[in-house]
Amino acid sequence: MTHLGYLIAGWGIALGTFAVYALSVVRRGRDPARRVPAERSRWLTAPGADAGNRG
Amino acid sequence: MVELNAAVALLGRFPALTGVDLRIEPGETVLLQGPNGAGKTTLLRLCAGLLAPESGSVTVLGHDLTTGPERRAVRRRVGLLGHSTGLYEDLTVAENVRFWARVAGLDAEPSVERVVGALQRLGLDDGLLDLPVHRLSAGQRRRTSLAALVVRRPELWLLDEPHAGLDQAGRNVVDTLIGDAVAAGGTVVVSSHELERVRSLSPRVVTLAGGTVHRDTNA
Amino acid sequence: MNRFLADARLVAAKDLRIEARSRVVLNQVAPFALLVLVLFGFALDADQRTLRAFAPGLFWVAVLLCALLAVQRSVSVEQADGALTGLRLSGMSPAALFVGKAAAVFVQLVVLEVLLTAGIIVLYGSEIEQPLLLVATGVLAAVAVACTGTLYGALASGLGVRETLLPILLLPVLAPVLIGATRAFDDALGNAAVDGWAWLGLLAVFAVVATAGGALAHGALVEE
Amino acid sequence: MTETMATNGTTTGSRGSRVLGAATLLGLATLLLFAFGLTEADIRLHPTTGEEIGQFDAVRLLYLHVPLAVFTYVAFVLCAFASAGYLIRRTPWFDTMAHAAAEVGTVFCGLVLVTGSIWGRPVWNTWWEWGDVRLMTTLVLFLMFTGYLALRRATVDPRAAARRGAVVALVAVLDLPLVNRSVEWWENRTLHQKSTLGELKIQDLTLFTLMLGFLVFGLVLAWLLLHRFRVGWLEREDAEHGIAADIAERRAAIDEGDVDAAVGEGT
Repeated sequence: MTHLGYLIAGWGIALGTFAVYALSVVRRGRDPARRVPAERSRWLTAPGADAGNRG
Repeated sequence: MVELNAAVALLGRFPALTGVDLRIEPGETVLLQGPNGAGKTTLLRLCAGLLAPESGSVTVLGHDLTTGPERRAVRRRVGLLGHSTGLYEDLTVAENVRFWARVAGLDAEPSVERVVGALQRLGLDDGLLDLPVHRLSAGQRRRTSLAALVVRRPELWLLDEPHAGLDQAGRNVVDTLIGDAVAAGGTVVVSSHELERVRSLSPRVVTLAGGTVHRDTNA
Repeated sequence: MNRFLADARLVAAKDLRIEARSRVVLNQVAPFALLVLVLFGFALDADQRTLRAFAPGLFWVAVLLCALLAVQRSVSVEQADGALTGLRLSGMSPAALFVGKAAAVFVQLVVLEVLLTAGIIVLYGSEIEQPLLLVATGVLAAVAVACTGTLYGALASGLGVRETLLPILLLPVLAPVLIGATRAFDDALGNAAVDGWAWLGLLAVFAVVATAGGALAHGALVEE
Repeated sequence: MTETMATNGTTTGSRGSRVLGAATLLGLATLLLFAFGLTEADIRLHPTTGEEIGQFDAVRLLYLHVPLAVFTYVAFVLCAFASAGYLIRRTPWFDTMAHAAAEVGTVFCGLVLVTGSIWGRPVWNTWWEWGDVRLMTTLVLFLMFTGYLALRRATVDPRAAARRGAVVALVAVLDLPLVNRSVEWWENRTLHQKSTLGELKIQDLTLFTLMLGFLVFGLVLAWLLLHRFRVGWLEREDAEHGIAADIAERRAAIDEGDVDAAVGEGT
C-alpha cells in the first residue's frame, strides 16, 4: 500500500481525536449528571425519548 | 412607584439579591443601609432597569422590568448616581454635563442655563466649567456627575452612596439636592453610611442584609 | 429617525472631540502605522521594487493593526469611568450608539489611511494610477472595518484582562476586506492587472452588511 | 456502562444514545474495512504515455476527509440557526445547542484541516495549498470558531456569554460567503483550483464507501452533539440548582448582631 504513513497519520489523528474528545465529553457530564436530579434531565426520565429532547 | 416582590438578581452566578419585597410610594424618601455586600448597589441598579431580575417581579414607575423593552423605557425616567461618575476625562465639566443633558433628550439651548444653574447649586464655581475632568478633585467630579443628573430632572432618584468621597460642604450640598428633589415631588432612594444625615431627611430606613430586606421601619 | 441621527451625531462628535483633546490616535496610533511600514521595509530587505509590489498588502495589514488600536481606544473611552452605564440609562437606541461610535472610528481610520498612503508613496515609491478607485476603496474598507470593529469591540469589552481576545475575534472576520481592499489597491496603484472595481463591489457588500448587521446586533450586546 | 442509567442519572447516556453509539462504532469498523480492504487504490493510466497516475492509496484519506468537511459545515450552520433562535426566543435550549454545535464543529473543522493537509502532501505535493478556496475558507472558519469558544470561556455571566456567542456565530456564518467569494477571486489570479473528486474515476465500490463515510461521520456528529448538548444542559441545571442553594444559604446566614454592628446600631 502506498502512502501508508500518511494514511495512518490521517486516520489515526482523526479517530484518536474523536476518541479523546468523546471521552472528555462523557467524563465532563458525569459530575453534573450525578448532582442534577433525574427529573431535571429529561432524557433520563423517559428512556429512549431522545428525539423529544433534541427536537 | 416602586414595587418588588420576591425579586432575585444575579451578578454572574452570585445571587446578589436573594428575594426582596419592597414597596415605595410616590414622594417618599427611603434610606437604604446594610453591611457591605448586602445588595444595596444591586437593588438600585435593578430598579434603574440595568439588570434583569432572575425571578420575582419588579415594577418601577409602572414599568414591568421583567421584559427588556420595559427596562429600556424606565431607564430614561430614573436618575441613577452610581459609584463611577460616568464622565469623560478629556472633556471639560461643561461639555460633560451638556453631553449628558443632550443624550437625555434635552434641547441644547435651555440646557446651557440649566447646566450653569445646576453646577452653581452644587457649589462648583464658573471657573471650573472649562476645566477638563481629569484635572478635577474627586469631590468636584462627583458634583459634576450630580449636576449631569440634576439637569435631567428624573422622576425617581436612585443615589448610591452620594456622600462618599465628599467633604463637609459637599455632603451638605447633596442634602440640599435631595431636599430639592423631594420638594419637587420626586421620589428618592438613597444608600448611605451617613445615617444621621439622611435620617433627618427621611423617616423610613430599609436595612438590607444577605441580599434581602432585613428590617423596614415602615413595615 | 431625526432622533436617531441626532443621537448618532452626538456620540460621534463626542468621540472625535475626545480624540482632538487627548490625541491618542494621532500621537500614538499614527506613528505606529508609519513604524509598521518601516518595519516591513526592514523585513523585506529594503528592495524598493519588492516593497512596491507588496505595498497594497502591507498598507492594509497596517490599517488592520491600527484599527485594532483605534477600536480598543473607542471602547476604553466608554469603559474608563462607567460612561457606558450612563449611555444605557439615557435610553438612547443601541443602533444610534453603534452608528455614532462606528462613525468616529471611521473618521480616524480615514485619517490613518491618508497618512499611510503618503507613507507608501514616499517609502515604497508607489504611484497612484486610479485616484478614484483608491479613494472609493479606502472609504468602503474603512466603513467595513469601523463597523465590524465597533461591534466586536462591544463583544470583547468588559472581559477585564481577557480583552486581548479582540484580535483573534476580529481579524478572521475581516479577511475578505483585507483581500478585497488589497486587490483593489493593486489595480489603483497599477501593480497588477486585476479588476479593482469588481473587488470594490465585494467591499461594498461587506460594508453594507456590517453596518446593518452591526446596528441590529449591537442592542443584544449593550443590553447586558 | 450497562442499563443502570435509566433510573439514577450518572452519565449523559441514555438507551437511545447507547444504541446510537453502538451503531457508530459498528459503522466505523465497517468503514475501515471498506476504506482499507475492499476498495482499490486510485491508479489510472496516462492516456498518452501510459504511466501510472492518480492518487494511489492516498485516496483512502478522502473517505475520512470529505465527510468531515461536509459535517463541519452542517455543525456550524446548525450553530448559526440555534444562535438566531436564541436571539429571538432567549431560551436556554437554543444556547445550549449553539454552544454544543460550535464545539463539536470546531473539532470536526480542525480535523478537516489536518487530514486535508496530510492528504495534500502526497497528492498536491504540498502541505498547504494557498490557492484552494475551500482550504482557506475552512481555515478562516476554524479561526472564527476558535475565537467563539475563547469568548464564551472568557465571559463569566452565562447570559452575556450566550448573547455574545450568538452574535459571533451569526457573524461567522454570514461572513462565510464573503470569505469564500474573496478567496475564490483571489486565487483565480494565479492558480486554478483542482476539483478533488471530479477527476477520480468513481467506481461503484468507491462511491459506496464514500457514502458510508457520510453515514458514519454523520452518526459521529449526532452522537457527539447529543452528549455535548446534554453536558451543557446538565451544567446549566447544576449551576441553577447551586444558585438556589446559595440563595437559601445567604438568607439563612444573616446574623442580627453582624447587621447591627455594620450599620452602627447598638442595642
